[in-house]
Amino acid sequence: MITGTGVVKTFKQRGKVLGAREVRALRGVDFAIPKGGAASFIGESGCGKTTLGRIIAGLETYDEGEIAIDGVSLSSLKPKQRQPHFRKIQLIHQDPYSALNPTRTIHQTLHAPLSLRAGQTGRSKAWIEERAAEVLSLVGLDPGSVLARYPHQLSGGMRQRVVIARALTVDPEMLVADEAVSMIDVSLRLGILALLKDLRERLGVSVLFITHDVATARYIGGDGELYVIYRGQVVERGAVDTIIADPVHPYTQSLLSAIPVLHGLEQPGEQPVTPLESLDESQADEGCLFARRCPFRGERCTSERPLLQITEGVPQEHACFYPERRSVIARPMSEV
Amino acid sequence: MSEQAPGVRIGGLTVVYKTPAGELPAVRDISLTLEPGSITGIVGESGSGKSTLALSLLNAVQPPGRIAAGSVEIDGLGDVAGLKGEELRKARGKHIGYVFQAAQNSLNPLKTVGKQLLDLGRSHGVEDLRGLVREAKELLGRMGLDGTRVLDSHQHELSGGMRQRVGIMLALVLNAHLVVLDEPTTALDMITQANILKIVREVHAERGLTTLVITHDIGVVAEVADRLAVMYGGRLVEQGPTREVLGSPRHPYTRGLIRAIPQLVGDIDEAQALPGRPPTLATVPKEGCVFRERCPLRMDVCDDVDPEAVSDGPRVVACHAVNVKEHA
Amino acid sequence: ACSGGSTNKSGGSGGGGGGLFTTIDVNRPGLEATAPANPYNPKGNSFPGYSSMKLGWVVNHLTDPNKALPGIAASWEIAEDNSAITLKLQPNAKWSDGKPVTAEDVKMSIGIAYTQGSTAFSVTPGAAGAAAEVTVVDPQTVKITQDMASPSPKFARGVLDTTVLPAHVWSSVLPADFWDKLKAARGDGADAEKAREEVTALGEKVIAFAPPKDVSAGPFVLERVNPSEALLVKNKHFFNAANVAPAQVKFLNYTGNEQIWTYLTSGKLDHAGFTAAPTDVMNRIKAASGNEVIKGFSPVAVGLAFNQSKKPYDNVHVRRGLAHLIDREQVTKVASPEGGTAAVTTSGIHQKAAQAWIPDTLPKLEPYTADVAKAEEEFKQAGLTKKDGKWTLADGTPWKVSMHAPAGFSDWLSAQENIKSQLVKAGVDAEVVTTADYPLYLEELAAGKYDAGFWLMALGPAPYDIFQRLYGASNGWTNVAGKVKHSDAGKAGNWMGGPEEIEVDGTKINPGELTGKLNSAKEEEAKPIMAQLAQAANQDLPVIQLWDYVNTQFVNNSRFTGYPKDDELLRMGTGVLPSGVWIQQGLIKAKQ
Amino acid sequence: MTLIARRLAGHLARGFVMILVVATISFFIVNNIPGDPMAARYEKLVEQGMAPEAASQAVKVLYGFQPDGSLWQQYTEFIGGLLRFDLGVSVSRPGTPVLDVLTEAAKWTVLPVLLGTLLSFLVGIILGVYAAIKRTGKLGDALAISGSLLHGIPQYVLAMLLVVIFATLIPILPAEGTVDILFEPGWNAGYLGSLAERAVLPVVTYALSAYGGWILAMKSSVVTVLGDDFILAAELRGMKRSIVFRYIARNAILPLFTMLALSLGLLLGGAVFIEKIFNYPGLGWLLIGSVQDRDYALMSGAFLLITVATIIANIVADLFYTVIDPRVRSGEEAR
Amino acid sequence: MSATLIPEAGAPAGVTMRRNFWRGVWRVLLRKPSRMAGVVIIIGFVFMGVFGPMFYPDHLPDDPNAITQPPSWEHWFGTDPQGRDVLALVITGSRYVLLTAAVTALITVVVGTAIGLFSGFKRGRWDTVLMRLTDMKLTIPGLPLLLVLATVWKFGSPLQMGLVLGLLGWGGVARAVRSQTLSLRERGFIEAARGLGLSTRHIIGKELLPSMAPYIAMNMLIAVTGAVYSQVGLFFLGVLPYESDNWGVMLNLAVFQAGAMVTPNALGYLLAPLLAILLLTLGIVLVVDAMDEIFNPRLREE
Ligand SMILES: Nc1ncnc2c1ncn2[C@@H]1O[C@H](COP(=O)(O)OP(=O)(O)OP(=O)(O)O)[C@@H](O)[C@H]1O
Ligand SMILES: Nc1ncnc2c1ncn2[C@@H]1O[C@H](COP(=O)(O)OP(=O)(O)OP(=O)(O)O)[C@@H](O)[C@H]1O
Ligand SMILES: [Mg+2]
Ligand SMILES: [Mg+2]
Ligand code: NI
Repeated sequence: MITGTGVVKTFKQRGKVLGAREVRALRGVDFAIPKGGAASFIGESGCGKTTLGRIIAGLETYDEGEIAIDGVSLSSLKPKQRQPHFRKIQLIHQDPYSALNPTRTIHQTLHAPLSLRAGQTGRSKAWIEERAAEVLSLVGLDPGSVLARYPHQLSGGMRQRVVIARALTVDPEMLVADEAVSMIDVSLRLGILALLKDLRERLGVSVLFITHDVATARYIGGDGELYVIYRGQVVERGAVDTIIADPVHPYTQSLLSAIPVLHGLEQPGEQPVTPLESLDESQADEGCLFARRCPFRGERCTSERPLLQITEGVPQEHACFYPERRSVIARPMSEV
Repeated sequence: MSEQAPGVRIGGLTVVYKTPAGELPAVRDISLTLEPGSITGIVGESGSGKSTLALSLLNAVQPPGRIAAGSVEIDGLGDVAGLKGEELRKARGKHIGYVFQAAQNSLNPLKTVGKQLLDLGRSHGVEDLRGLVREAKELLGRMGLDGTRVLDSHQHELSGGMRQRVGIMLALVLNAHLVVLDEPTTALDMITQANILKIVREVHAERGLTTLVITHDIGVVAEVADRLAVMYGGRLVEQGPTREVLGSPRHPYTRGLIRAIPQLVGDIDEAQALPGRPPTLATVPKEGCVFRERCPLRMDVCDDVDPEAVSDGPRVVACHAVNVKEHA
Repeated sequence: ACSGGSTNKSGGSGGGGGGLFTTIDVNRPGLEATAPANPYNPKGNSFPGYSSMKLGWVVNHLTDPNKALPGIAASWEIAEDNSAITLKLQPNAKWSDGKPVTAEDVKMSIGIAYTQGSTAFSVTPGAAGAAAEVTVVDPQTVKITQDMASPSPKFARGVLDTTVLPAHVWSSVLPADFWDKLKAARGDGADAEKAREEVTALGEKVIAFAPPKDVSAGPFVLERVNPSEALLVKNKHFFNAANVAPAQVKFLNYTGNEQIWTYLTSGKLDHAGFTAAPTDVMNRIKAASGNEVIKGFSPVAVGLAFNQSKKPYDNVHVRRGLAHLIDREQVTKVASPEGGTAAVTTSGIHQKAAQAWIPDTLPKLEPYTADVAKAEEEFKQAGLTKKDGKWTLADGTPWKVSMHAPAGFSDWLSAQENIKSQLVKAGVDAEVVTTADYPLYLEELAAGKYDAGFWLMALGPAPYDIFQRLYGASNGWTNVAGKVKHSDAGKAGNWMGGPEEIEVDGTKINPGELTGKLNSAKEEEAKPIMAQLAQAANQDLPVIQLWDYVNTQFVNNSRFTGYPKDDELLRMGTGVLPSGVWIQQGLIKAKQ
Repeated sequence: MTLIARRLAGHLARGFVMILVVATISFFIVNNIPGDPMAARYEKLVEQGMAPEAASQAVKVLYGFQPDGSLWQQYTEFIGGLLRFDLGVSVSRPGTPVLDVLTEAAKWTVLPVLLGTLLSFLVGIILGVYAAIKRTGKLGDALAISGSLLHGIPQYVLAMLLVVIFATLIPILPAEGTVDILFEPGWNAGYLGSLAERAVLPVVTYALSAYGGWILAMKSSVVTVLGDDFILAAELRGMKRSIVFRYIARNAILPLFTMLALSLGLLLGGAVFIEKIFNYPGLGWLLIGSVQDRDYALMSGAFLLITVATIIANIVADLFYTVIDPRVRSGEEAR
Repeated sequence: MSATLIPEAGAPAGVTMRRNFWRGVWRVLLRKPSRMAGVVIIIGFVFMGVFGPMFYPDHLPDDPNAITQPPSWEHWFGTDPQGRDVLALVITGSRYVLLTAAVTALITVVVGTAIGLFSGFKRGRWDTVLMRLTDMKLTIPGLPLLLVLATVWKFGSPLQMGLVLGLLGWGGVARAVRSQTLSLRERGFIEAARGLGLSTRHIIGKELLPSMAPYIAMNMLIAVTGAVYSQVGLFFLGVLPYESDNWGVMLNLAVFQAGAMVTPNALGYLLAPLLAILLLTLGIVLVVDAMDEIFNPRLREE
């Protein structure tokens, strides 16, 4: 179980001479991912998804808030002490091309973390070899043909599998998949998604899925929660299908409206929402962060910041003063 | 010349790249017709030869590649594959607009958009440069941008979506009526993508263009295209009206591809991965059907006979299994 | 490498013989465009013999230190006992701005010489051969008397070797009360000390003084300088202007001998002073059209000096053994075939001077011919042993002769390399160690860091100058106010560390004291002392004299002729450019 | 513009600190130098025939005003002088301020260095473009390898080879200084001709030794730019060849300008060899001379000047870049 | 502890890998004849430095009757002013030069890589401080500094000389390695290694360094030329005392003692060391050309 409360992250970009610019990547995010469960983060580019994923994987520090892994609060620990906890959480990188060291064979790549573990647990060297073959088989690769190869000799999909296998060497409790399929060929994507789903089911690994493609989120974490993030804030949170079917936050609705419609197979949603402007991070921070782009903004929106809340009649949490269901997604022709 | 949308007829086009293993075809024997005024979408996975095909439309395949056979007939221009030198240069930009795969980087970082626009005008002997600027501003305004500001900006001062729109503007400003968009929305986020696609559709209609959109995202094609062509391993495996192809895909690859896409609604378990993996230039089978390794309908004949593209009304499919079934 | 010759036109066709005379200032490598036309400035653009004049031009006679050619002084009389010299100035001498050269100019120049500490005009108390009084007898006559408390036979030389400067340009440099101060400085006590300091402090001012433009009493006057060349033009007011052949003189810059070689091989230089050159280069120089090599006397010799505080060089037999091992002919041939003649023996005196000073003693000296057998004999006597064909120290430890030389002294380096190889062949291990540059070399040599190193000796025509390099400060004896003191090895600059007394012909002599005596002895007194010292040097061998320099100079006869062949005309005193003197004497003629 | 001012301020501050550090280093090095210039001078005078006492007196006069006082005192004086642009008085050239000596020498360094660099830059970039275009061919290969070789060869090797060829074997070019003194300085043909004639070899050496570097740099820069999408985009928009070429050239040269400024600084350091070999009385020549003369003041002055020149070159390079590249220009401003 | 486990378990794989590596190197070299030439030249020089002096007596034979001779059959490059064979001098002198160069290259690369890695890996304050230092080092012109240094420091032995040159030369490598480190840091595989809890030693030693090997190797070779360049230059200028024969000493003596600029007889004496430097530079240039391909498995196997 991994929980976070009020996680804040601000990047300070140092100007060469004068003036630092602050990027408020996360503005107090709460999340909770149960053991073996799933959660998906969606949002526009630059809204802080990757940052949150990296914080959860322990690759980035956070400025405020609390993250607890299996009940152990990490904020009070020293960086060195946090490390073993964070090892339970492994990040699957978006880009399988840079996630593997081009100068090392797959064997070498898997060997390093395994021998570390063998050292800690007093296992034998044979175990290392065995385990390397095992994790490769787990991700659907043939150890015999893959082990001796260099990354450049593998296809993108195979590499992503190797990356996942490498993450499995340390028996993680959670995988953070940051757009893990966006750079993989369309025909292979589903394979990786299925693999993650499979691992979740078989090994009980929870999966945090970061994407801007809602449909994939549905595929892998359909039974989990969906977090819609906008400019570092969670604006809507709830069961995946609920949000897809009945989004209440105009931002979520904009996102869903933007999904291309398979004309001919699908019927466009009746009330598509188009934001008024495009994203501008330097916009004022006052009031609702989405206010300026929101076609439905009310008076309160420009002066007050709505917080994640539950309101009557809405099953999911949302951060909008005027929540309203709109039918935005396309439906298959057959259903209509 | 052509104030009307031109038609394009690609016939038997083969494009090869020189590699250490010899010259290998990235596009093989492709015939495709772009009807005047239509939007045609080409989908295919990475390395299937989409960009190569698109570049052939301008006879701009980069070395070590070359057009090895076939013709690209464009109304009002003739066979582009035979054009050379100045003639070819003048055709580019003026008759055929090209929007880049990575439009993000298709602008000279050292010059303002305006200056590049003027360069473009001068290159094509436009006398009324003011008029050109006016036209550009209008186009940009049409796409929801502040023309004056954009023309005064450098590439790095524009966001990805804005650059893409500038790219479209530059492709259209000389009044080209054939526009090729190579992956116009890759690397853009959802909302921007929707926006750009809308613009493409609208501008197409307003200006009366013939448009070719290339993408690996079936959703994009479905959103904009009238006709859809599916490429695999340098071959066109299926083409036809978008709705029909998506509604009842015939080629096993098209079918697999559509099935591999997770849906927003309905049973998620319906989605199914395609086995195997797409070929690269070196692994594309030299003869026989390019898809056979991953094909659920594989037959013996697939191993050594290239399936012919067989038309059936508006639809064309190149598959032994499908054709056999239908003609038998 | 030939632009000079082709661009002579500007001066070539002028009247009065005319022509451009090209030369170098061997005394000062590195022309300095920013330096003033001041003869006392070490980089000053003042060329003695050309643009600056001395009272007389002292020459290197074999035995007579006071021999000189007339300069600003047309003639002089030296008192029998050397107590005074009376100078008669050139009646027609004029500065280049037309003003006459007077006795006042001379007096002021002497004042300036005091601030610089010249030989005759020194404020150091008790300095030998210092002047006592300067009297202007009439506008053309000046009389200078010597302080007879510590007389020197070289007094007149010191006086004559004084640069004359124009008082109307330089007067501001000396304060009005200068002569009073000088008087005070020559006394004793604290006041004198202070006065001396003030006079010395004036020296700084003198050196830094920059006349707005060159005012010369010589045959030429400076026109302009750039970092590579200096141009002098004829001084119309020069007293012998009618006989001065060249209309212009060009000085070329150089920083190393190799540049002079280049100039010489292209036949560009009408005259160049002594420049060491390897045989090949010398041959090429000789081959250039019009070039001629003229040779004359130079009193200097070079030797390999030992630090006798270091083993085994404390043993005279080792030194003698080495002397027998080194074939001086071969060394000279490799290192300085034209610029030197192998020393006939080790006497501390140049072989030519030795003929004049000690003709009877010379044949009696041990010649130290190259003779391996003798050398081994000596080594054995010193207790050295030969093992596996290698000589080792008495205690069996290996012995390596380590010779030092400053980098850039190419003839010395060559010589040491050759010596090394000779020694190695004879079973004495040897090495050559170079020191980055001359200042460092001297410092380390004086600090006693080296076992052996090259050392110049027999400097100058005066007997004292000849021997003080062997039995002077470097070997422990300091001559302060005529009193000779000896300090122990390793102290007060005594790096040679030789014995204080040496037995010669059965009598013990103190070579340092004898050398000190030479400073005031007359010629006849000096001769027996020199014989003793030569014998001492010959048997005790503080240095192995290697070769005696030959004053080799280069002239070119294609543009000018009349170069002297006379020994004495070739080498002048301190920092003089002899060709300038030849020109002002009217010896040089433009070629017809 | 404020950006440039701000950058300049930062650079100047840093440059100032650096100059202080370098000055301090050189002060302490120089103060530890062994070797006594007095002894050498004395020896020289004696050798010329001056009586030993007189020689020692004369030397005392010459070096009488050597700096004394505690090390700290000397140091503060030195730094203080530095702030007033006073580098002290040359030891081997008494009475001449170091600054005067340096300015005289600097002009003989700066001119050939500038000329040589510009020459090599021009030739180098042109050939570099060529090498980039023909990079797959034999000729491109040859150009690249010859470029690396020339880039790798020490300057003095080139200089000596040139001297051997053009001054010794076929003596057509002089290697002896700046200008023939016979010509009246000024704008007359003779003077300028002589100036040019004698500058040929140093300039050519600077040019040759640098040009390999430019070929390589330009080649890789052009190759990078050629791979950039906007070049293909421009072609596909039907831009004229000349315009496309301008796009390539401008973008490729841009990073080279920085290197150009930097290399000027570097070349000043390398001037030592060339000036020594061609007897060209510039800064490097002066530096060697001062080392051999043990002229403390001059040595630290020359060293400082060379360093300062390098620092200035760095600053200029950066500012230049700021001005010329819109990305840098506004990249920071915008934030 | 992981390191101790690796050898045995990984041994078979390691051995074959290494064999593959060398086979790949061979292939890369064969690709262009110029590279083979470069390798041959470098091997030749190494051989010359290591074994060359053994073929000659401690003191080379001289001949006072044949000093400064032009090239002949007997003496390919003529003789020096002591009548010694110039070729023999070049060969015996190579040891000093090459040893210095090797030491310099080693120090340059070790110090530069260490500082660059540390700086790029730690980032933050350390990075700032180290990079300021590096900038400063890079700005101070090296040769003039060496000249000034030469007055206080006698570079007695090749080792000392190499030490000084190395300590003066690491700036460029440090900067290059740092920027490489920074860019590699951003690459997924380093991050993944950190996430897996692998030791910093492993990350630096096994992940970062091999990726930078071509840079480092290239810098090493370039440092070799740089070192040869500086030391020979310093000796040539004559600001260093020379206690051993060295190409720079030869150049110095050729010009300032034998008058090689004046008399063609001494040209051999001048040209021989010049040619040696030229050849060495050429060899290195030719080999550097192959570096990228050698260390990049993709280019290597192609
Ligand atoms: N290291 C960093 N330094 C400064 N700013 C950063 C850094 N990393 C991220 N940011 C900023 O933080 C914000 C959130 O970035 P993040 O990468 O988390 O977004 P994202 O939602 O993952 O976007 P995308 O969909 O493009 O991957 C962005 O504005 C980004 O510019
Ligand atoms: N310059 C080239 N040299 C060799 N092969 C090339 C070259 N350019 C492209 N190819 C090969 O040609 C094939 C088709 O490439 P192309 O760029 O047309 O594919 P694409 O469908 O546009 O792929 P993507 O979706 O990645 O853009 C690929 O296998 C590619 O490897
Ligand atoms: Mg992201
Ligand atoms: Mg493409
Ligand atoms: Ni360089």
